[in-house]
Amino acid sequence: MPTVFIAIPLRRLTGGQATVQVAGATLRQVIERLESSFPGIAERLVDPDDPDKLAVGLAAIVDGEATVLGLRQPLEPGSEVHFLPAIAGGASDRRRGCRRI
Amino acid sequence: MTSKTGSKKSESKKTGAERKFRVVGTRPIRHDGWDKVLGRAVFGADIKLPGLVHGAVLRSPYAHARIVKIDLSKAEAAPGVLAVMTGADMPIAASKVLDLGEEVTNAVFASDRVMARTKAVYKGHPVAAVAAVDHNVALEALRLIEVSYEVLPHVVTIEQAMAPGAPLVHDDLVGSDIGERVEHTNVADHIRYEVGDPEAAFAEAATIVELECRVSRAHQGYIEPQNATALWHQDGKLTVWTSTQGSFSQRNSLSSVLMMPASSIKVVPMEIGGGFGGKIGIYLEPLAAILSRKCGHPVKLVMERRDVFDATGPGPGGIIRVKMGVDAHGVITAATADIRYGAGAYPGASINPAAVCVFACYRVPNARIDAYDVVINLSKTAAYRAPGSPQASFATETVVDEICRRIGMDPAEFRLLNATRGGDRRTDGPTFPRIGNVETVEAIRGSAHYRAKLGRASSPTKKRGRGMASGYWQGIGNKSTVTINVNNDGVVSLIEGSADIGGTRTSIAMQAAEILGIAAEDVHPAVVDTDSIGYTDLTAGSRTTYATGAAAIQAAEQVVEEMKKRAALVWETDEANVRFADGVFTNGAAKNQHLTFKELCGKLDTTGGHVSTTGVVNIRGSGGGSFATHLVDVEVDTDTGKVEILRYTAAQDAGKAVHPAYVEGQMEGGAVQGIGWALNEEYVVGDDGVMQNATFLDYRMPTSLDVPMIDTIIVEVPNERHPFGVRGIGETCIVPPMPAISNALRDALGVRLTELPMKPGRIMAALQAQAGP
Amino acid sequence: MHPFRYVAAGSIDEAVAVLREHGARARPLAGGTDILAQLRAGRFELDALVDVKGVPEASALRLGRDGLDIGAAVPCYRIYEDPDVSAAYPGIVDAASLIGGIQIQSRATIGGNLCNAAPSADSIGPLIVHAAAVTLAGPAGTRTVPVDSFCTAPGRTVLGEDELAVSIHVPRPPARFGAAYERFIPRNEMDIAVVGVACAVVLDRSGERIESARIALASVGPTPIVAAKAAASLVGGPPSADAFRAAGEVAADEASPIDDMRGTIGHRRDLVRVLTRRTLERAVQRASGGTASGNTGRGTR
Amino acid sequence: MTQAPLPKAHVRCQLNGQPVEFLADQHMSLLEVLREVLDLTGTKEGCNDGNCGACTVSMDGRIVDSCLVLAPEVDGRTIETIEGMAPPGGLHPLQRSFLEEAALQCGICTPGFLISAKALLEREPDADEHRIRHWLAGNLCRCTGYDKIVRAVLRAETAMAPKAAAGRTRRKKSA
Repeated sequence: MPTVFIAIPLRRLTGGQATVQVAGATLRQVIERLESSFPGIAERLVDPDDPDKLAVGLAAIVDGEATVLGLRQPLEPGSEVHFLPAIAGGASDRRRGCRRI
Repeated sequence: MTSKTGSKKSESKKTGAERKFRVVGTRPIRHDGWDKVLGRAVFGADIKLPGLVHGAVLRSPYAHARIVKIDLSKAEAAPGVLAVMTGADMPIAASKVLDLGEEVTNAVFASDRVMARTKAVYKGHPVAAVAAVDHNVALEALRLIEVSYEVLPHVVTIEQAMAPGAPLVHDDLVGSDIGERVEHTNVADHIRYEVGDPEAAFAEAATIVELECRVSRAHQGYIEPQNATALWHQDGKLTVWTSTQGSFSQRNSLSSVLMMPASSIKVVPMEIGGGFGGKIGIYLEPLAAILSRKCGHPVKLVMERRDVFDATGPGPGGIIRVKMGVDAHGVITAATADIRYGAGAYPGASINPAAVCVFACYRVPNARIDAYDVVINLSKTAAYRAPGSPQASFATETVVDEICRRIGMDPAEFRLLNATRGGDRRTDGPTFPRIGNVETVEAIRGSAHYRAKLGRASSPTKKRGRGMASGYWQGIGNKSTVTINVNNDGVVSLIEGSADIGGTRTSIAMQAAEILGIAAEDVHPAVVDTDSIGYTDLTAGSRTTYATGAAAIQAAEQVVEEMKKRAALVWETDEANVRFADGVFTNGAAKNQHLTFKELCGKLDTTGGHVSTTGVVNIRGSGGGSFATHLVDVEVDTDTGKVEILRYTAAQDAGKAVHPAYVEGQMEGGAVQGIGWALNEEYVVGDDGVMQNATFLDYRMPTSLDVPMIDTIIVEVPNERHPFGVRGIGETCIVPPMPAISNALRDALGVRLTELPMKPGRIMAALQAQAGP
Repeated sequence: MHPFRYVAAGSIDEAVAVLREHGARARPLAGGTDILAQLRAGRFELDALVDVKGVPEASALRLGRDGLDIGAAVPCYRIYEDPDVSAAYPGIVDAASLIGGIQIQSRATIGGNLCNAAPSADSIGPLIVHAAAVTLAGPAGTRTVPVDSFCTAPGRTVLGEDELAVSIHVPRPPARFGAAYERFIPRNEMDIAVVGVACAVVLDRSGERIESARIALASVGPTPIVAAKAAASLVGGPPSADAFRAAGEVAADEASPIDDMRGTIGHRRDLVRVLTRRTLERAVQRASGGTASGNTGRGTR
Repeated sequence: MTQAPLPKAHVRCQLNGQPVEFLADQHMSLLEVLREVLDLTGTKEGCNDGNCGACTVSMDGRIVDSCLVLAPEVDGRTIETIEGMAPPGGLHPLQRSFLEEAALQCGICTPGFLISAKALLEREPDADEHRIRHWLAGNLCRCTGYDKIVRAVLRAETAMAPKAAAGRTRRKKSA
């Protein structure tokens, strides 16, 4: 089962849990299951305007590297998932005034 | 100045299994070189178009002021003036700006930044612009625009901005404090990472060192000012010629700010005179576009140097506190970091990369990182070479040096003991793949420089010291497209969308040549506009040679596959019999049937016509990023505080150096930019919120007389995510110089400089404080 | 930039006529390295610039029995590339080879540096310790003003609106005279003096006593400062390290520096001490026939 | 602003070996004339106040910042710009050595450096590293850190005076 590392701002929603094991073959499935366990978490992770996209300014790091497929990113049973602020590379210009996590 | 011109260049440290390369690793002359040494290369400001007119921008003289009224009538009536614009001409309606909050799009900030609507939030903030028959007429017309301002109290330091009751840069900014919504604040963001229990670990630590460091904001200092030329076509389409690090990201930004479809905009990337992260954002482009729409001519805008300093984005300054504890053996057990960066007038200092990089060089089992993005009344900061990493790493690397002194451990040994390796978890969570951190430290430890004695100072008032520091930048992957068109004469054209700032046309062409088995010179690269190539992300994040190179490899591999089919046709054999190696196609089913790539190209017309392929990549991540370790010897005049860099060696992991001369060039240039930031470069901001030293004269970037030769050691720990093992190397090299020099000054003088720049007056003050009253 | 007339004057009278016509809205143009940058930065605007490089008196560099005459429009390179001038006036050559980089030295003039009257000007201190005087021309004819009373405030001089500087006379130094100028800059080139110190000494016949001395300080006051007390402290005494150190202390007291983007009060006073000592050493070395020249424009190391 | 515009200056000079005649506003700089009037955009603007050297040209054999020269001042003068540096169809040895040593990255400062370096080598064909660094200090480069630029100038010295300089430069230069 993939392991999801819960960023500090979201731990309020997971009762303080820092990691959660969640079944799912894609990022979307994992987020859906997370939502059923921890209501409210999905809206912090998913773009309200486009259900295929991560929230603006957020990156999902899967097995060490950022996904480029958004919620469609396939996961392995042993995958590690981190939701982190987007690294933005040399491209920190495109940031929001307020992040969701 | 005693540079060692005799010093050996680029010792190469190879690690791991290696593919045999024919082109990669050689040093061909760059394809665009002739035009550049002949003065023929066309940079942004060089463009000439039929009917071209010139513009100029009126900017706020105040750091923070409400715009009460703008009277354009005199300017509009002036002879030769063709169009005048203000924030009222910017497409986003004023009411939308009031919607700032969680739903805010960055286009609002981007739009607001390029031209103020109701208030100016930094000195140099555009408030109006003019297009006229020539540049001087436009400049003179600016003087006829009457703006009445209501000057507001400003905040230009992080302390001012975070103080209770501080004036607000934006009344409607909604900040986030670890995910909690905060209103009426200048702190746009506070993020936190935590692993283990740092407090418990500190309680057990044998030695703890804590330092608070201050870093001035520093400008990229590219020699070419920002420029933009735009033509708003009668059919509603827009063409923009500009010096940009990313024509497609530029197109996206323009699309958001001008509220028009991206497909209606063509961005033509001109030769770009330096960027270092500073030419990602839009500044003049929307203004040129709107002026063009108003006057019907193509309009050219070129920034003046003063405005480049005042109104474009330097890297942020900050206050960084790092605390680190080690056990009795010198193993790091805990570390915390408090990182506060001044974002400028809009949110978005590079605090997250700072948090990723601050402890990236070390295994830290118990860590907490807090980082704050603070808005202040100075121009919005931008990316600057490894954005966010140098400031934070300055604190970490000086703390590490103090620990080494405290426990009596050699700094190279300490690093080898504590260095992150593949499989180690970063403090922000994810694990590293194979990386070259240890190898860069070993390269420095094995260098002639490390073994050399420091030598006696050149006079009794001078003292010498040596310092070491490491650094990291993660880099990115993402989207690139490369098209290869095969010509009948055996030369291939390589079409790409990556802005070439430092020779990447060649490093990408070489990767295609490697696959095709032809000379680098037989690949003709061209950087083209957004209508002429598939989407390509910007030249930033150390991604171009890595990711666009991967696209070139993919396109070249497709060429080989297609050419095998053609060879099979020539030899009337099954395609499966055709082999390709070292640039030669051979028929495995027949004796003595072989064709070089060039020979086969001559037969394309009779085997089905031309061959054209496109490589499209969207790469996840950088493959672990690039580590560097630098070693520097300094001599300080204790009478004046002046520092001379005596000797400098930089080691960095390039994965595989495609064109070693340009890898060295990045390392040398990054080191010298870092030396500038370390010793002299800063924004001196007066009580009026205005930068006082906004000229090259007073900004004091290093001249050729201020630095020695920079010795380089290219370490090659292959990147598992790139077919040739290539890593992006453009950015990490600016991270180690500042702490390395602070550490060398500590060695020379016995005092710790914690504030950048470590200018002569600060060094003298530190020496006097050490001597006591 | 506000459009202006460019007038190439062929004589002093022609130049003065243009200045008279426009008053404060005309200025002489020599090397242009300061005034063009200032015009472009909008510091002021003009209706006319009078190029004086074609005025024979302003473009002559003449080394005679009574001293050196430096036309106000003579660019720096002509001074430091002249071996006779270099040998006789090393203190002035020190300054001429420090101003700007090679490109600037092709154009910038000592006369312009003087009339620009920046507190940091590199050439004014050396002129003062060389007891130089500047000849000014105006509608009423010419007058001569000692350089040490020429500057009145930052960017201000005794020049009238319709006057121009024609040339600078530097008297022939007496025997056993030595002078030196050194400045401190954070970089090694292309920088503005944080502090500059010019010294001149005359030794007695024995070479064991300082007969007379002059010290001038740059960048530590609104105008170049003549450190008269520091200079007086040396007279009659030996040219010793102790004496130089003591003079440096006095000079630091005579300085009245401010904090600005280029340096702090404390650092500047420290630098006055150090540079006074160092330039005195060099001046005495030169006065004793030593070869402490060979400035490469690198500032203080 | 209401007075009649000033007449343009009528200027004749030698430019890259050819006589040239042009009209320019009296306040225009030589840099503006080169770039805007004569379409010679190889000379670059970096700061417009004489502090970066990107606009370096040669005037009567001496290097100057063309942003600090007024157009009417060049009447009767001899100007050389980057466009006049190479022989027809070829490269000046400095241009070649800049390519061979990878002495340019973005290339915006390159024309200025080449003009400055050429003036140095014409005066001092065996200038050492320190002298080269001193001479070039009026030209800013932000990409290279100057290392490869200095090496390129040393290399050009060898190319321009192969016999005299070979031994000395081999000692001075990197392997």
